[in-house]
Amino acid sequence: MAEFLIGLGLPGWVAWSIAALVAAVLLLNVIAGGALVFIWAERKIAARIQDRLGPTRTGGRFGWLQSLADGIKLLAKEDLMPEGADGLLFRLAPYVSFCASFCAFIALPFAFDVVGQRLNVGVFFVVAVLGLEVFGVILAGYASASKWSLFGAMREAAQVVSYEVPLGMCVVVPVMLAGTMDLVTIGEKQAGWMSSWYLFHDPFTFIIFWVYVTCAVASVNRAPFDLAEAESELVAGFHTEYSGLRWSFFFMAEYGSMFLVSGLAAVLFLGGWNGPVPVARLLGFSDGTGESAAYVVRLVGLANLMGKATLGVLFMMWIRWTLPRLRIDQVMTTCLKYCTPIAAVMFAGAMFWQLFLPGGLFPGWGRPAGEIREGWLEGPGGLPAAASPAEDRSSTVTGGDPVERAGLATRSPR
Amino acid sequence: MPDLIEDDPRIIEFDVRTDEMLVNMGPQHPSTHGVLRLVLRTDGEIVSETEPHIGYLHRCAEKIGENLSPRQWIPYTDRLDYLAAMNMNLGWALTVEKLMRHEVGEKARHLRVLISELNRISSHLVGMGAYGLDLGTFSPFLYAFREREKILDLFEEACGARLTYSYITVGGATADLPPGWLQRCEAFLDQFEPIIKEYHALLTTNAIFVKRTAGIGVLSRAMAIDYGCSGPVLRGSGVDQDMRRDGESLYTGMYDGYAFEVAVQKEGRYPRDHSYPTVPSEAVLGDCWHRFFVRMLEVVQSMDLVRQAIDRYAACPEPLSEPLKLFEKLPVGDAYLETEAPKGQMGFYIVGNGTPIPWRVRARSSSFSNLSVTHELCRGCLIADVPAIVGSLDIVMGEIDR
Amino acid sequence: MTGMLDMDIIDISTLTHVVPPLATTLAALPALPIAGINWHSVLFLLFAGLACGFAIAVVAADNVVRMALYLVFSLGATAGLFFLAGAEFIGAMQLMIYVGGTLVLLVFGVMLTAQAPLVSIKPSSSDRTLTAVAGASLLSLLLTAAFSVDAWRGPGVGVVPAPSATPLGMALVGVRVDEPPAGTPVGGRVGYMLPFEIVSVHLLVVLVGAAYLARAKRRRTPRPIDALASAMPVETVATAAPVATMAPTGRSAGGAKSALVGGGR
Amino acid sequence: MMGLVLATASVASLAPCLATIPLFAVNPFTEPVGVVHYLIVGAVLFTAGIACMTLKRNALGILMGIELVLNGANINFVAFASPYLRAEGAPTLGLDGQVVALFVILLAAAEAAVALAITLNFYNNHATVDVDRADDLKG
Amino acid sequence: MDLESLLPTLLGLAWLLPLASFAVILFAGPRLGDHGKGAAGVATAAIVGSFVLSLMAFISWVAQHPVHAVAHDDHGGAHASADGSHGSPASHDSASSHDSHGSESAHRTVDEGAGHAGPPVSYSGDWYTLYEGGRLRLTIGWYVDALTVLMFVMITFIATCIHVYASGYMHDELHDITDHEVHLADGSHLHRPGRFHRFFQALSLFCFSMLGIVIAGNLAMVFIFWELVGICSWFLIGFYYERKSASNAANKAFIVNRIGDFGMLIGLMALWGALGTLHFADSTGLDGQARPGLFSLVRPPVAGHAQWVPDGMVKFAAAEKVGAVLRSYPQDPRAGVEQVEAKVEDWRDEGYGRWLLLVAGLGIFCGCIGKSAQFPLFVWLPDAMEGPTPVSALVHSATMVAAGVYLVGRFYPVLTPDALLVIAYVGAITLLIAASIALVANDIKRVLAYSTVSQLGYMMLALGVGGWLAGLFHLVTHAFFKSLLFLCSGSVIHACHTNDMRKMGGLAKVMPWTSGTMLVGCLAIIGAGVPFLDIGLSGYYSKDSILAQALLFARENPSHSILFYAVAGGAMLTAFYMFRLWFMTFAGQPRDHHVHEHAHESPPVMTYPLVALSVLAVVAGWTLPGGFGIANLIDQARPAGTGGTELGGLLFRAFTVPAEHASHAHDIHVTASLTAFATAASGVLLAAAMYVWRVIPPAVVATAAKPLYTFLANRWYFDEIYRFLFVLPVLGISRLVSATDTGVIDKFIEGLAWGAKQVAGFDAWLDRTLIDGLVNGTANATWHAGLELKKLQTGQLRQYVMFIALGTVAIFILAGLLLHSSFAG
Repeated sequence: MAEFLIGLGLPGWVAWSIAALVAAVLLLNVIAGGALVFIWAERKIAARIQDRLGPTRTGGRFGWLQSLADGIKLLAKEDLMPEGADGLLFRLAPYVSFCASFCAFIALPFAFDVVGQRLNVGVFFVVAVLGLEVFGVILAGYASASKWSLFGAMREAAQVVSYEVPLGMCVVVPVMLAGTMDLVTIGEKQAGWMSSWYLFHDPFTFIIFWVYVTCAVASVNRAPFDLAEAESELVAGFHTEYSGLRWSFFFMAEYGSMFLVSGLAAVLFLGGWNGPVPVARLLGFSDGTGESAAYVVRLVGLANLMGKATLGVLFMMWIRWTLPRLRIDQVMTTCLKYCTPIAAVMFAGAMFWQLFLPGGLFPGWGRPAGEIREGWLEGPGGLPAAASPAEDRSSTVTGGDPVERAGLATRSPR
Repeated sequence: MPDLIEDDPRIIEFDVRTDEMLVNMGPQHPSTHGVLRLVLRTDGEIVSETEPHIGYLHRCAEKIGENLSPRQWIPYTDRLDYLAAMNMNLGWALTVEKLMRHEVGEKARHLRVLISELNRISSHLVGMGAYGLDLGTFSPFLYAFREREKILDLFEEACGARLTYSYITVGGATADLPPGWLQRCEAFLDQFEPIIKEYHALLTTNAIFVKRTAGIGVLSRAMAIDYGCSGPVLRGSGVDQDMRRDGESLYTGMYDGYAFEVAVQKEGRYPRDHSYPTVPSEAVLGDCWHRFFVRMLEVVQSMDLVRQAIDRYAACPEPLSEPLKLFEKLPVGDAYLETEAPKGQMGFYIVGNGTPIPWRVRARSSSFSNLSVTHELCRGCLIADVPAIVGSLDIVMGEIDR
Repeated sequence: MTGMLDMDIIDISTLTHVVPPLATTLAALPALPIAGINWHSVLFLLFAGLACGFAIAVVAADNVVRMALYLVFSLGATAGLFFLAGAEFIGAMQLMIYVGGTLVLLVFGVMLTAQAPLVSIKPSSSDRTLTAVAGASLLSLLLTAAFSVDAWRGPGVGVVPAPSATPLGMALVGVRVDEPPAGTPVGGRVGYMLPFEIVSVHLLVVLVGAAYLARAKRRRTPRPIDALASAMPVETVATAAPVATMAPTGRSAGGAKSALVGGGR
Repeated sequence: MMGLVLATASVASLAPCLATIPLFAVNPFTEPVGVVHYLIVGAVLFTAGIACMTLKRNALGILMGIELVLNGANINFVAFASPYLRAEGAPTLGLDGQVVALFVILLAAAEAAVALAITLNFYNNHATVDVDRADDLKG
Repeated sequence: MDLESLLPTLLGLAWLLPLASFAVILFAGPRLGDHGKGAAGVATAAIVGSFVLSLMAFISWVAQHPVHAVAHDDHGGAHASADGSHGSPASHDSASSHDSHGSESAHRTVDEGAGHAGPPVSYSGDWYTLYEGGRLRLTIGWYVDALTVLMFVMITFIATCIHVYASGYMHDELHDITDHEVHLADGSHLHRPGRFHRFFQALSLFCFSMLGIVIAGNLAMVFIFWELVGICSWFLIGFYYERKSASNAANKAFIVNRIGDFGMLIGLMALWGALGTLHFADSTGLDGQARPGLFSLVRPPVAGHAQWVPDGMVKFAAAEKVGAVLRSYPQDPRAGVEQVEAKVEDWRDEGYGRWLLLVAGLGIFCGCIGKSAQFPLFVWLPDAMEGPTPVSALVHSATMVAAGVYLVGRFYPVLTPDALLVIAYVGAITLLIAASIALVANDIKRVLAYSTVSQLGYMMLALGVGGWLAGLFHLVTHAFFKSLLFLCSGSVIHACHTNDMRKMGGLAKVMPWTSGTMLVGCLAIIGAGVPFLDIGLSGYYSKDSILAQALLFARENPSHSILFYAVAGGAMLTAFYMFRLWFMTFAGQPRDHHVHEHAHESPPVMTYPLVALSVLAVVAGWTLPGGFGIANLIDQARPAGTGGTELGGLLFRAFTVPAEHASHAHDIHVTASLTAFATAASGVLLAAAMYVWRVIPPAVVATAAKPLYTFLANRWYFDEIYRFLFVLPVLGISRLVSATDTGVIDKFIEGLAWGAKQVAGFDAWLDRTLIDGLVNGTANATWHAGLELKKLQTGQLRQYVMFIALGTVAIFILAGLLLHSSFAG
C-alpha cells in the first residue's frame, strides 16, 4: 500500500504514515466492530441456549443493531468515579487493558502475510502483550476504592499469572513443531489437508490443544473462570465502579482478547488460514499464479481464519452459558495441579514424537509441512530473497540456514 | 463473646499478617435473595464471620393480622413466602380452623393437597434455578422459570393471580377448579417429568456444581436440630422429619391415604423409587449438595402427590365446601399449628377473644431459623461459598421479616 | 507497541524499505525540511524519552502503586528500545518477564501490603538532598564515560533487517551459528549451554525458595466439616423442634452480631 | 519536585560534556542514532534506579530501583551488541551482548521473586515495609 | 516376514497382552465400569487378542511346516517295515557294538527314526539380555517349536473360554457379598465388597505367566514364570481368603510346591554349575561367541544326537582329576588344559558325570512333581478346589498343572533312562492312588481334582516309558476335556449351590446343555472309541497311545510290566468314577428336591464356552486324511535323538526304553485299544450297575469293604501322615528355637547393653566437664570479640546503597585523577 501511495507521488513519510494509520484503523475495527458483533451474538446465543428470543427489535430483524444501541447508550452515560478513587489510575485502567488487547493484534496474522507486523518472535509477542491486560484490571481494582473491586483484581492477578505458565507451555508445542516463533510460518507449515493441522499432528498436540483452550478461557476471564467479575459473589468484580465508556473499554478488551486467543489457537493448532481442504491449491491458485490469484488465496485464508476464530469465540460463549463458575481455589487447582502437569507431560511427549516421528500422525497426507514455499518462508522477514534490499547484510548476519551452516544436519524423517 | 471465638476450632489462623476486612454483602447484592444483608469479616478470600442483618422488608404483617379478621389476613400471608403463597394460605387457614374446630369437606381436603403440592414444586423450581444463579450459571434459572410459568398459568386459571393467590382460605378454597383444569394439570405433569433429568444434568451431576457444593456448608444433624432448622435444610442433614407425616393430626389428616416417602437419606441411601442420580462421593450429609438434592427429590415426590390428589379430587362427588364467613366470630382460646411449607415448618399462632378479630397473631417462619445457621456454616469458608451456602438454605426475606 | 508505525496489512515491509526511497524523496523534495526525518531515530527519541521520563517519575512518585505503574511504562519503553536495536527476542522477553511477570509480582506485593500509612512513606529532605548529589555525580560519571570513546559517538547504520532469533536459540543450546563481526578473533566463541542450564536451575531453586519463604503457614486448618466430628448425636427431634423454633438459641444471628462487635479490632 | 531536582542535576552535569564533546555530530532527527544515545538512556535509568534505592523507604520502592538499575545495564548490553548502532562493519559484542541481557532479565525475575518473598516475610514479622525499621541485625 | 522373526513377534505379543491387561486392571481396577465390571472385558479382550495372535502364529507355522503323517502313518507297509528293521534284536546288536567302543556316550540312542534324524524345527533367540558375564548369561528369550505354538493356541483358547465363562460365573462379585461360609465372631456372616476385578487381574497375570513358561527360551526364565504361576495359583485358590479353608488350601499349595521347587533349584544349579548355560537351544552371546545350548550339549550333533554326559559335567565331576592334571603342568597351564581336554573322553567312559546328569534330570522333575501334583506332593491339588471353579478349570486342570508335564517333555533330551524310569513309577503310583480316592469322593469338584491328578500321572507315566508324544498328546487333549468337565461342574454348582453329589441327581432334564457337554467330557476322558475303526473322541487317541507305549514297555521289560497293569487298571477306575459322577449328578431321580427346584440351566455366557470346549474335546485327537492332526504336529517338535530306543540306565542297566513309533505296530495297537475299550466299558458298566440300575447298591459295597472305604475316603491318610511327619516336628523345633531366642540370646544381649550403658555414662561425664569446657571457653572469647565489632553495622539499608554509589563515584574519580586517564576528555 505504501508503495502504491509513493507511486502516486506522495512523499514517502506521508505514504508510510497513511499506510500505518489505515492498518491501525483496520485492526481497531476488528476489535471494536468485532466486539459489537460478538456482543450481539452472545446475547442471541445466550437467549437461544436459555430458551428465549434475545433482542428482536432494534435494527429491524434479529435485533442486529442492539449492540450499537447499547454502545450509544454507554457513550451517553455519565462516567462516574467513586469519591475515594485514585483518579489517575481509575481513568487510565480501561485504556491500559484495551491497549494491551489491541497491541497483541499487531502480530496476529489473518492470512498468509496479512499481518500488522510480521514479527520473528510473533507468538512470544502476542502472549507477552496479552499478559499486560491484567495491569488494567489490577489498576481498576485498586483505584476503584471498592472492596469488591479489590477482590476481583486480586483474583485476576493470581489467576492470570498462574495460567500464563501452562498457556506458555501449550504455545511452545506448535513453536517446537514448526521450528519458529513466526506466526506466519507456523500457519503456513500447516498448509495442505486438514490432517496437517498441528491439532492432528500427534496425540499429544491434540490433548494440549484442549489444555490450551482451558487456559485461554481462563486467561481471558470467561466463565467458568470469570472469577474477577463473578457477579454472584463480587457484584461485578473489578469493574463494579465503572460505567459508561470506560466500562465499555473493558468490555471491548474482553471481547478483543477472546478473539485474539481464538485466533491464536486457530493459527497454532487449527491450520491458521488453511482450510480443511486446500481449495485454492486444488483450483490451482497460488502465489505464483498471479497477483489476483494471490489476493483470492489471501481472501479465502482470511475467511478461514476469521471463521475458526469466531468458532472459538462461540465455543467460549457456549461454555459460559452452560457451566457454573468454579471457586478461586478450584481455579488455581485446575491450573497448578492439572493444566500445568498435563501441559508439561504433553510437551515432553510432543517433543519425543517430533524426535521419532517428525511426520506426524498422517505423514503421507497433504503435503510435507512447508514444502512449497519453504525457501521463501525461511528468508529473512519472509521476503522473497531477491526482493530484499537487506539481502547482503542478512546473509552475513543470519543468511541461509544457520543450523545447517553449523554442520548440524537436521534429522531427516524416516 | 470473644472467648467463644478464641476457642472455636474452626477459626483458621495464618502466619502471614493479613488485615481483616469487613465487607458488606447486600442488601443490594445480586445473590442475597432479596434484601438480606450479610456483613462478612474476611481475611483475604476466607470468611471468618458472617453476620446476617434482617429487617429490610419488615411490614408489620403480624400486627396487621391483629386488626383484621382471619380471612381478611389471608392476602397478607401471601406475602410471607411469596414463592409459596398457597402453602402460606393453607397454614393460616388450618390454624384458624383448628381454633374454630372446623373441618373441611373431603373434596376441599384433596384440593388443598393438590394445590399446595403444586406450589411446592414451583417454589423448589425457583430455589433450584436461583441456586444455579448463585453458583454462576444462568441457564438453569430460566429453564426452571419456564416450567414455573406453566404452574403459574394453572394457578392463574384457578384463582386469577400469578403470585399472591389468596386461594386457599378458612373453610376450604375461594372457588372450585375450573373445568378441564385437572387435565391441563396432568398434561403439565407429564411434560414436566422428563425435564427433571435436564436439571440433574445441568446441576446435580455437573462436576463443577458438585465441586462447588459437595462438602461445603456442612450442617451437622445436631446443629440443624439446635438451630431449629426445618424443611429441606433439616432433611438435607439427615433428620427424618416431615410435618406432613409427623405433624399434628389436623394437618397430617389432610394427607390421609396418600402414599409418599419422606425425602431424607436413611442408612446412606435416599428412597430409590425413581432414577435419581447417585450421591457423589465428595458429598457429606448436610452439605449444600444434599440440601439441594432433597429439594429435587421433593419435586418428584410432590408430583406424585399431585397425581394422587387429582385422582381423589376427581372421584369426590360432593361439591366443594363453602368457606367461612368473612367475619365469623372466633372462640376464646388459642391455636398453634405447623405445616410443612416448601421452605420448612411454617407455624401460625392465633389467640381468639370472642370477636371476629384475633387478639394475637404470630407466624413462625422457617427461613428465619434456617438463616440463623449461616454464621456457623460460613465460618472459615471462602467468599464464593457464601452465596453457595446462603443459596442452599433457600430463604425468602418476606417470610423472615414479616 | 513498536510495530505500530511500521505497520502494513498486505505487504511485508519494515523500515528496511524506508531508507532508500526516503533518500530519493529527500533529494526530490528539498523544500520540505521534515522530509529528512529519520523515523528510526525519532522512534528512538520517543521511547528513550518515555523510558527516562517514567524512570524519573518512579523516583519522584510517592505512591507505591503509581511507582509500579510508572515502572511498567518505563520498562515497556525499554522493550521498545530493544526492538529498535534489533534485539526482538530480548524485547519480547522484557515484555513477558519483566513487564508481565516481575511487575505483576510487584503489584501483587503492593496490594498485600497496601495499608494506608504504608502506601507512601516519605523520605526526609536531607535524604533527598543527599540522593540528588549522589545521583548527579553518578550520572555525570556515567555520561563522561559514555562520551569518552570516539567509536561510540558516530551515527549508526540505522538499518534494521528482520532479525532472527535462531542464532540466539542455538547459542543457548551451545552452538554458535552467527557470523563473527569483522575483526573479532575467531577463537574462543563459545555457546551458552552451561550458563543457560545454570540459570534455569537457579530460577527453579529461587522460585521454590520464594514460594517457601512467602507461603502462608497455617497453624490450625480444620475444615467446617470437622465440626461434624465434635457434634453430639441427637436422636429425637419431635419434642425439641417446637421449642427451638419459637425461640432461636443464643447462637443465632444475635450471637453472631455480638461476637462480631466484640471481636473487632 | 524530586524529579525536577534530579533533572536539573542531570542537565547540569551534562553541560560540561556538551561543551567539550561534539555530541550533535549526530542529528538525531535526520541521522540514525548511535551507541552513545543508548548509553545515555542507560545511564539515566541506572541513576534513577540508584536514586530510588537510596531514597525510597518502602522496600518495594527499593525493589523497583533494582529493576531500573538492571534495566539500565541491560540497555548498555543490547546497545553494544547491536550492529545497527555502529558504523558499517565496526566490531560489536554481537550475540554475546544479547545473551547476557537475556540472563540479566532471567536473574532479575529470580531476584524479584526472592526479594518479594523476603519483603512479605519482613512485613509479616514487623507489620511494615519501611526498610529503615529493618535494623534488627544492627550492631 | 519369515517365521524366524514373525513367530517371536506374534507369540511375544500374545504373551504380553495379558500382562498389559493385568497392569490396566491393577491400576484402574474398580474404576473400570460399574464396580469393576469392565475388568472382565479388559481381561477377555486381552486373552482373545492373545488367542488370535497365537492362532496366526499357528497358521503361519502350519503353512511353513506342513503337518504330515510322520510316524503316525502306521498302517502303511513301508513304515511298518521300517519300524521292523529297528526292532529290538537289531537294537541290542548295535547296543553291544557301541559298548565295545563305547567312547561316544553312556546312554546312546540307537534308533534314529525316519523323521527324527535331525533336530526338530525350532526357532530361538533373545529379546533382551539381562546379564552376561563369565559363564552366566541371563536373557529373556524364546524357544519356539511346534509344541510351543500348539501350547499357545491351547492355553489361550481354553483361557478365552474360561474368561467368558468366568465373567458370568463371578457375577456375584460385582456387588457387595455376604459370604455365608465365613462366620464372624458375633455370629454374623462376613459382608465384603465384591472382588470382581481382582479375580480377572489374577487371571490375566496367570495367563501371562503360563504363556511365559511355554515361550521361555531358557530354564531360568522357566523358573521365574514357574514361580509366577505358583503365586497366581496362590492368589486364585485363596480368592475367598476370608474362608479359613481357602487360605489354608492356598498356603498348602504354595508350600508344597516350594518343596518341589527346591529340587528344581538343585537341578538348575547342577546344570548351570556344570554346563554354564540354561538355554535350551544354541545361542549367540553379546560378544558374538556361539554358546551351545543344553540340548546340543547333552545330545551333541556330532554324536548323532545320542545322549552323552557333556564335557562340562565330566570335568565337574572329575574335578579332582582335573586338578591333578593341571598341577602336573605348573609351567604351562595351556598344555595342562589341552591335556584335560584329551582326557575327558576317558573320564566319560569311566562314568564321571553320569550321576550329575541324573541329579539334574531328577531335580527338574522334582519341580514337576510339585507343580503337576505327582506322588508324593499331590496333596495340594484337591484342596486347591477351594478356589472359584473357573480357576480350577484353567489353572488346576488344563494349564498350570500341565506345566510340569510340559517341562518334562521340553526337558526330555536331558533326562536319562533312569530318570525316565523314576518318572514312570511316580506316574503310576500317582495314577492309582488318585484314581482310588476318586472312587469314593462325593464332592463333585474333588472327584474331578483327583481325576486330574490321576490323568497327570498318566502323562508322566507315558513320558517315563518313552511315550514322549503320547504324554504330550494326552496333555493337550486332557486340557480340553478336563477344562470342559470343570466348567460343567461349575455350571452344576452354580445351579445347585452345593458341591455334594449326594444332593444332586436327575439334573439332566433341567440342565440339558450342561449334562450333554459333561457327557461328552466323560466319554472323552475315558477314551471312548471304536477300536477297529479307530474312531473315537480325543481321549481315545491319546489314551490309546499311552496304553500302547506302556504295553510295549512291558513287553520289552517284563519286570516292569506292573506299569502296564497300572495303566489298564487306571483306565477302568477312571471310567468307573467318571460315570459314577455323571450318573449321580444327572441321571436318576432328584435326591434333594430343594436343590433340584432351584436348579436351572446356566446363562448363555456360561454354556457357550461349554459347547466350544466340548466340540474340541471330541475333535482334538482326530487326524485328518492329509495327516493333519495335533499328534503329528506335536511330533514335529520331537527333540533330537529321543525317538529311538534307549538301552539301559545308569542304575538299572537291564531295561529298555522302547522307541515310540514301535508302539504303532499293528498288534500292539490293537491290543492296546482293545484293552482300553474293555477296561473303559467295564468301568462304565460297573458304574451303571451301581448307580443307575442299582444292581449293586453302593452302600452295600461300602459296608462290605468298610476298612478300604474308610481308607480311601480319608485319602490314604496322606494329610495326616504329612502332618505327623513334617508339620508337627517343624512346629516343635520352632517353639524350641523361639524359647532359646527369648530365654538365652535376648538375655545375653540385654546384659551387653547394660554394660555399654555404664561405659557411656562415664564417657558423658568426661565429655561434659573436660571437652565442653574447652569449647565453651573458645566460644566465649569469640562472643566478646563480636560484641565489640558489631557496632560497625548500622542496619540502614539505604545507607549501604548510598555508600556503594558514592564509593563507586569516588573510586572512579580517584582512579581518573591518579592515572591521568582521559575520562573527562
